[in-house]
Amino acid sequence: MIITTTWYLVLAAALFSIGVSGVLIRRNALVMFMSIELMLNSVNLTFVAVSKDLGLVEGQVAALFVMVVAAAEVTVGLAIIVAVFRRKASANIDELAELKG
Amino acid sequence: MPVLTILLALPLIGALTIAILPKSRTEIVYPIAVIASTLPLAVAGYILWTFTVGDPGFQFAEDIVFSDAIGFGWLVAVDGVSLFMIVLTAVLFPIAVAASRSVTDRVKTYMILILVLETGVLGVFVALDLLLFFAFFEVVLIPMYMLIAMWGSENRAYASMKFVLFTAAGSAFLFASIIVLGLAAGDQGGVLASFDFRDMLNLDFSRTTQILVFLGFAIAFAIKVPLFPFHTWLPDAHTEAPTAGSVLLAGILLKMGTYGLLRFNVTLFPEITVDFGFWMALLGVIGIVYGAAVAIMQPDIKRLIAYSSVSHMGFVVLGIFALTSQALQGSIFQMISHGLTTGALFLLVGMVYERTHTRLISDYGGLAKVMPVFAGIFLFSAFASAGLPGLSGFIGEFTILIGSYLSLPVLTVIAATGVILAAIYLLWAYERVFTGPTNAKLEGLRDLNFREIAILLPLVVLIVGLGVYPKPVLERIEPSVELILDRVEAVTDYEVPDNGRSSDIVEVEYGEIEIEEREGGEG
Amino acid sequence: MGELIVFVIFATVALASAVAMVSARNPVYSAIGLLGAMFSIAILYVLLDAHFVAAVQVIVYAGAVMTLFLFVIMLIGVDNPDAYGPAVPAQKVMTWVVSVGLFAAIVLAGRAAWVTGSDAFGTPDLNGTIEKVSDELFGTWTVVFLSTVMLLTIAAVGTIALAYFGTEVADEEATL
Amino acid sequence: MTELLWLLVALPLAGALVNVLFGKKIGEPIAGWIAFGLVVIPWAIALGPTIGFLTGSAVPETIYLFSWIPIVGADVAILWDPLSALLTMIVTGVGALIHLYSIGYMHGDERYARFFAYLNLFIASMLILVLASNYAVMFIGWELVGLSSYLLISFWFTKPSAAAAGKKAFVVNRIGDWGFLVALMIIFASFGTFDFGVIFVSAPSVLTVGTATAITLLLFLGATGKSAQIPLYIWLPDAMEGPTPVSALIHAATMVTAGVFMMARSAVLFELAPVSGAVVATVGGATALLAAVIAVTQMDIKKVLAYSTISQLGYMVMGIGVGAYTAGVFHLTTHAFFKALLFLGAGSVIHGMANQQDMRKMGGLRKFMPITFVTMTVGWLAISGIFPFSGFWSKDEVLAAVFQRGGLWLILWFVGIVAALLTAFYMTRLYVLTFYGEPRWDADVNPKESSWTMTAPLVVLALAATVFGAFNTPARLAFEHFLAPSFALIGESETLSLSLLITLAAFTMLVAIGGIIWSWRTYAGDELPAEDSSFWRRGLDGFGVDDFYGKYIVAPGRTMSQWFSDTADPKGIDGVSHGIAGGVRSAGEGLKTLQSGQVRSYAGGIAVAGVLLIVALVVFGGGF
Amino acid sequence: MGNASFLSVAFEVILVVGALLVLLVAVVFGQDRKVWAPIAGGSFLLAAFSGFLQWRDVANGDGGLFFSAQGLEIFKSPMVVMDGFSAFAAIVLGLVGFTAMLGSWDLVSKVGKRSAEFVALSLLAFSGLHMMAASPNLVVIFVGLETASISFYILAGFVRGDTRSDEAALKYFLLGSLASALFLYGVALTFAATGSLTLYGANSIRDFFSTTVVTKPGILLVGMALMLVGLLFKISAAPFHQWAPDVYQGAPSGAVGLMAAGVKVAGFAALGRIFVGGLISQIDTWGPIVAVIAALSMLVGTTMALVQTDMKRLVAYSGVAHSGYLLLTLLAGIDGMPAMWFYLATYPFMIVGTFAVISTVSGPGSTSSPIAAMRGLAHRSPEIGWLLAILMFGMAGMPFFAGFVGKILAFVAAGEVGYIWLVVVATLTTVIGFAFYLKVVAAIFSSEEENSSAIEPTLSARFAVVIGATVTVVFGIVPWILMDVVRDAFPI
Repeated sequence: MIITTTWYLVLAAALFSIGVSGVLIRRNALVMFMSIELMLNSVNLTFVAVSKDLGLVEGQVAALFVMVVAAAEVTVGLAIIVAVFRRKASANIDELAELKG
Repeated sequence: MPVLTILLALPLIGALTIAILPKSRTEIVYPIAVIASTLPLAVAGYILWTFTVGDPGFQFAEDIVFSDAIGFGWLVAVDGVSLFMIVLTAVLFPIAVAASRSVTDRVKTYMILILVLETGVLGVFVALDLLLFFAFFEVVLIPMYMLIAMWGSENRAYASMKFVLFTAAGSAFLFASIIVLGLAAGDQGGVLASFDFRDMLNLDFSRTTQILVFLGFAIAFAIKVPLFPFHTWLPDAHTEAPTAGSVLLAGILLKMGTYGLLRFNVTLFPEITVDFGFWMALLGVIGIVYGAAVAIMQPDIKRLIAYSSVSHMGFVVLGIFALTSQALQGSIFQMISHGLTTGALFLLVGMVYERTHTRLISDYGGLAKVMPVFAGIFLFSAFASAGLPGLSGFIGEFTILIGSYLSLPVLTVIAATGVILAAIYLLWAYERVFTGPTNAKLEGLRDLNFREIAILLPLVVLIVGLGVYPKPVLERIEPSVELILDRVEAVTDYEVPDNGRSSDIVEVEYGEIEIEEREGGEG
Repeated sequence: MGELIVFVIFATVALASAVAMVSARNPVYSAIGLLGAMFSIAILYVLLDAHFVAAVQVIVYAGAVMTLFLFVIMLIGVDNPDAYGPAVPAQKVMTWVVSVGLFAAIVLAGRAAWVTGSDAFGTPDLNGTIEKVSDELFGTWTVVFLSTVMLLTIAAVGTIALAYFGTEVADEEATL
Repeated sequence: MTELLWLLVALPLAGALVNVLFGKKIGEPIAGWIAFGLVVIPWAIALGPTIGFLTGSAVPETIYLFSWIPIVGADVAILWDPLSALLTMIVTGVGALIHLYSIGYMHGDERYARFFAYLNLFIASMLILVLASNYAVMFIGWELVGLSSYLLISFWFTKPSAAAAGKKAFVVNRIGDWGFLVALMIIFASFGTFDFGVIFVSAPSVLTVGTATAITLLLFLGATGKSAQIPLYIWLPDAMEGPTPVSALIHAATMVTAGVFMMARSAVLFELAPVSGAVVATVGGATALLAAVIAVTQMDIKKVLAYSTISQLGYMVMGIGVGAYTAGVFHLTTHAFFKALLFLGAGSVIHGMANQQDMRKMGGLRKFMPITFVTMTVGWLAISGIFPFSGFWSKDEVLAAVFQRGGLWLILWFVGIVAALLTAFYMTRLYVLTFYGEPRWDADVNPKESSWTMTAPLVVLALAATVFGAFNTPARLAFEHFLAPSFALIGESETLSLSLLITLAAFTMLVAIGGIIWSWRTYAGDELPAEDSSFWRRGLDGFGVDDFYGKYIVAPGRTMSQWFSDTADPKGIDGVSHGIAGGVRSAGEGLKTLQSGQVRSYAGGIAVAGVLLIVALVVFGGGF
Repeated sequence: MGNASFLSVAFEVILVVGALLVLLVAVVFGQDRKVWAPIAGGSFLLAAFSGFLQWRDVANGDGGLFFSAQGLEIFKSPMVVMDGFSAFAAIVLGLVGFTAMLGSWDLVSKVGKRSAEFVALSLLAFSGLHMMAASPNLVVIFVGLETASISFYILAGFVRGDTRSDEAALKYFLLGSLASALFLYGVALTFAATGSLTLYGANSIRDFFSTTVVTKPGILLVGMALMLVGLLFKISAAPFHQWAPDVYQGAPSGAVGLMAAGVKVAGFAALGRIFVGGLISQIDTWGPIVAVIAALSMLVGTTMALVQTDMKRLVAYSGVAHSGYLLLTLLAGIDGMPAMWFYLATYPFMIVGTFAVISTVSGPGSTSSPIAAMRGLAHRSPEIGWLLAILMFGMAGMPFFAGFVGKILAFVAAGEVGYIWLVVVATLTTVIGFAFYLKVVAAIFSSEEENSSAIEPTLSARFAVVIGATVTVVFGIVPWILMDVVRDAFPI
């Protein structure tokens, strides 16, 4: 049997949902952030799959740009996490609930 | 000549003048403010003088369209209905300013606010572009809020916020209704929206829409008047406000409500007015009796007068929705005289408050022995407010009652009992404050000085003058009132009782507002 | 047929490692999980004839990003006691509902048809070779490509600004 | 010379104004003399035209002054006809005398000028009332006399009782005015104008009996207020708190007769409503009797006169009720003279007795105040209805008119007779207790005759009270002819035969004499009868009518108002607004708990909302 | 179209160059701000001017779609679009950025060595923001979105030494990237559904809708929904608003004005571009959803602002409400764009001015600013006090202040397309608005004499506030000046 684009897209959807669940369920800022990265990856998968299906290379280009963005995001994100850690000596975001109301 | 624009501009100019005064010259703020608030009186006098008697339409009209995107412009004009609102405003403001001599704290701000307030109020009465009207109607809140919040007495924060929120809540519905109207008018004219009063006159609406929009207007104005269930902001605001604030609030701001009811509810929605008029009038009558009944037992003299306002404004509402020539004229007249009498009463209370720093009736007694002149003027104002014949209060109430009986007999008979109650609460209050053995704490109070008497004198004169010879006022009101009634009769199958009406003096149709040609102007 | 097998295997791996990433107590394992997911995704790219993207995927993610992650993990300490432990139950339930709901919603919406776009403009069996991608990238997308300079500058500048802990900071704080 | 008539109102008003503004500077006695002059001059002005009516040379006319409230067709105009002329003469004449009297009486009062200002104001208001050519203007006068009476009753406002009395008078009157006001509404609704001319001419054609009854009853309600009839008479006795001249002027001679005058003016309407006539007459009779009974029990000399006034007013009202308008007005006139006389006499006595008003503390004054004594004698005989004094003629006419109706009306007639008996009794009681017997004064008083300004009016009034009755004897109906133009629109009622009239008169007088003798024998003795049975005590406080009103009307009203202002308004109505405000606020507080500060809960919020949004959009767009 | 095609990206280029120059100069000439401050301000103004030039060209009809290379127009998709929409966005963003920079200057002068970075980041962020408005390509919009967001994550955590600042940064970062991911997935799915990443031009989404009848809209709808979520998060519309108050409060007061104002403008620009410019044909599907979101935002924003005690949180929540009012304009589709731009051309200035005052009163680096701190401001610094009052009236929508006109236009727009119930909700929430804005005003004018220490605002802050207030007043009294301009600010 032949695998259609649908399979990829469903897989991507699944990965995306898993990523979301990771953001919601983990207390470790790092892991949350990893989950977000996973989400971005699944999106890329979608892009590429669709571009294959439609024969449009734009999809792949988009994926590349997403990677660039992700890279920048990672750098800054990790910098923030490190900065936080340097003061609170913890990456547990449940402890960062001073601002509320 | 853009008379009305000048009229509105003068107080603002005054305010700016005061604003740019250097800190060092605060002592000349008061005189400047007095002058700045008196100039509009001159203009108003000019308007009154050149006002064509017998012309039911709008005069001194100015029409400059600002934005045809949403038809919104500077459309201002005066007719018999608004004419005397303007004059009343122009009369009361100088008095209120002059009465504020004792304000020493942040006097600059104080005077600026009052002058801005004057522009706002005048704007409400002349604006015929609904958006412009709403703008003025709403902007009046700011200075009044600040006056109460900054110069009020103990409970000012609560009172001022209550005042704003009540009025604003009403305005919310008003705003929504105005937008509905504007859009409808726009569809008619093929533009996005139009807020021109003239375009509102013959919109075809579903009955439901009409009712909803009518209610939107009615609620806003009912709160402002205030009509019976919406009146609770008034005692607090009046009581906490500084003297000038109370005077202006009771004297003019309340009239914005009744004016709106007449100008917009009745004129724009004759059918609904005819169908629902009874219920509005009923609320008015409840207000008359209820307000008076509550007033009787008030321990605080200012609260007492505040509730008496509820009662008196009830007469006005009754008159408006009775839809007879007499009643309508009476209502407008009652607005004027209520402004004068209640204004006088609040001024007087303020003057004695400056001396004794108490508003509790129980703290007084036998004051007439100490301050005979004060007592005399107070009694005079009290009787004027109680509708004693020969004074202005009577003309209004009498005409309203006589006229309303023609269309709403039962309500009117009930309303007439307000006359009895008024006598009770006013005279009882007078008895407790002024008669009997003099309260020891009051010994040695000085009587009114020359300035205070001078402030009160114009009011006294006007009260008597209008009471003895109201014709000049009535004959200017009548045509416009007849015009409104003719519209009601034309649109609905309601027959205005023609007792004593010199009818058919009206040829002009609404919408024909002659614009005098002129260039430039505002904007 | 082989394609099918490869897909099934790596799809499973991807899912498995994704789940592992989310559920692993130790962030290192999470990182490993993510790594696995990325690798398998890269393979899937290959299946989709997007070779260039696949390559970049491996280099950028597996190479750079993951290294960074691991580095930071090491920096802030692997076993940071309070960082772990069970999540709030309510949160757990909500998480399940949401993620399953999301997946279900998307799949349900897509069950009729996933790709409804027209391939009129497309080249029949697209092959994401470098030149194909690059002339797109440096043709149509030049402006965007250039605009990424902003991103990188921001990344650099921002990291410096954030990581900046000098003596000046102390006294500058004092004046705030 | 009728074109000068507007001065009638203008002059006293001017006087009032002058005395209010500059009274202090003018000072006594000039202020008093000014006021007096500004009442005498109107009298002089009015005299000529009035004589014109007497001689029959003049005809009623309306003098238009200016337009007042056009939309209700109310012009300020003077209706000058015999009725208004008569009242004008009474008001200005008696008024002038009382001004003169007051000049002496108010001597030394610190607000001397103010007093005369009020008096002038009253004269002006009263003249507006009687000269009005339409109901609207009449209502002005109607209210203004109420005002001036309020001012005068509570003239000594530092006395709480005086202030309270004034307020009571005004408020009670206002209740009556409510009736008047409603009547005016109906009138306008029916006629579209207030003008007497129009109304009276078109009334028979316009009004149904029902409407007429309604109007007249409401008018009568107004009258019961001003003319102190049941149920609104209660203010009059308290009104005695005012200075005595005030009692004489307002509460005897003029203001209280306003109601009677108004009904006489509206005679046409009453003619159309027989039922109202019956009601009016009955109330009048009942008032006459009740007031007479109470008067018997009073100890305060002024209170006696007050109740006797109420009783006499009852006669007048009864007269109006039976349609004997002339008789009513005639009694009004004579009563004005002798009651003013009596009050002023009493005032003179009180003055002499150092403000002592309790008759038990008087006695044997005839030697000390001869003029007062003589004049009071005249008044006493006049009110008791002894031939040939004026009271005899007028009261007799009223009773005759009642008798003439026959049937059940005879009951009313009998009531009238009884009241007459009692009148004679209590007046004699007053007379004897004051002037005869041994002196029972307090130690420090030494009575002497008052100054001439006070006695002169007494003399004049005494003369009037003696001779005026002769104007309208069954033999010679000058008064009736004089008034005829005013009642031209009413069908002439046939009169009884002369013989019957004389018998009735004789009978009435016999009754009166009986009363006098009975009373004299009771009180002429050396020691007073101990009047302390429950009847006397209850009578002394007017059979508790005041308490009744207080308990069943005032108190409940108070409680209700209290409840409104303490509970209903702040908690009930304002509660709603507070509720709304609180609701919004607590909604905010509630939402605050969602804002927990936990990143993951925020993320959860975003995710949940996101999923919902997706579902909503897909469902809405038909994607499922 | 040589220079025109440069002009179409002039805004971004200028700001990027400015940013690099600032960094360069700062490195070369050291930390002397006097040297490079003009560059920062200049590039904002220059950018705004470029926007003006674009506007003029658009008016002359030289606007349109722009492509990365010559000769590709036939079958390639455009990357930049120059129309009234993007041009006006450029003008607004440039001026807002300038004013906001003035407002942030106190902070800049406080962060010592890192001040150059701060400024550079702001400049880059704004160029990213404009990309969101000026590109028809969804991926480019995403890139711009990230460019701005990432810089703002950094700015939020810029102040060391206050844990709240870190917390704000981390929260903003995590939630922000989550939202971005959702948005991106939306883009991907839309790509799948329509086979295109661009809104205009050949093989564009608009083409797709005009040529094809969508029979199976499922994925398309999910895509739209996810894009909505992403953008609604950025403009902090309820229920995606929860980050806003925390971040506003935690971020240094000096930086908030910059972030808040900029994101609002660009976020709505993107919404307008995508949903009105591209997906207008689907308005019947997304319209009602947006309406509900708008109602929620107004209600939640006002009710929660009512119970705040911290100035920054209050403004944040009021911002949620204002997003609600702004969303009304989207409902009217293309007719709503002028209203939206009028609102966006006035409201951001109020935000900037307000935060300038806040940072003046409670310190540029402060991470909390209780309303109580505003007590007696009218005495402590009359001009600042009065101007803040004006700004509050403006936000409250008092007549004769710009906020009022903005509201009218928005309400009329929504009413025109029949959302009367929404208009009623809006007016009623306005009333609640009065309650808390006036609470601030009352504080300003309260005469209590505790903390009566006089406040001397710096020149830059003073300027920022004055500009904000001036905009509020001028466009409140003579709004038609602006109204006639924004009439042309719609997407092609």
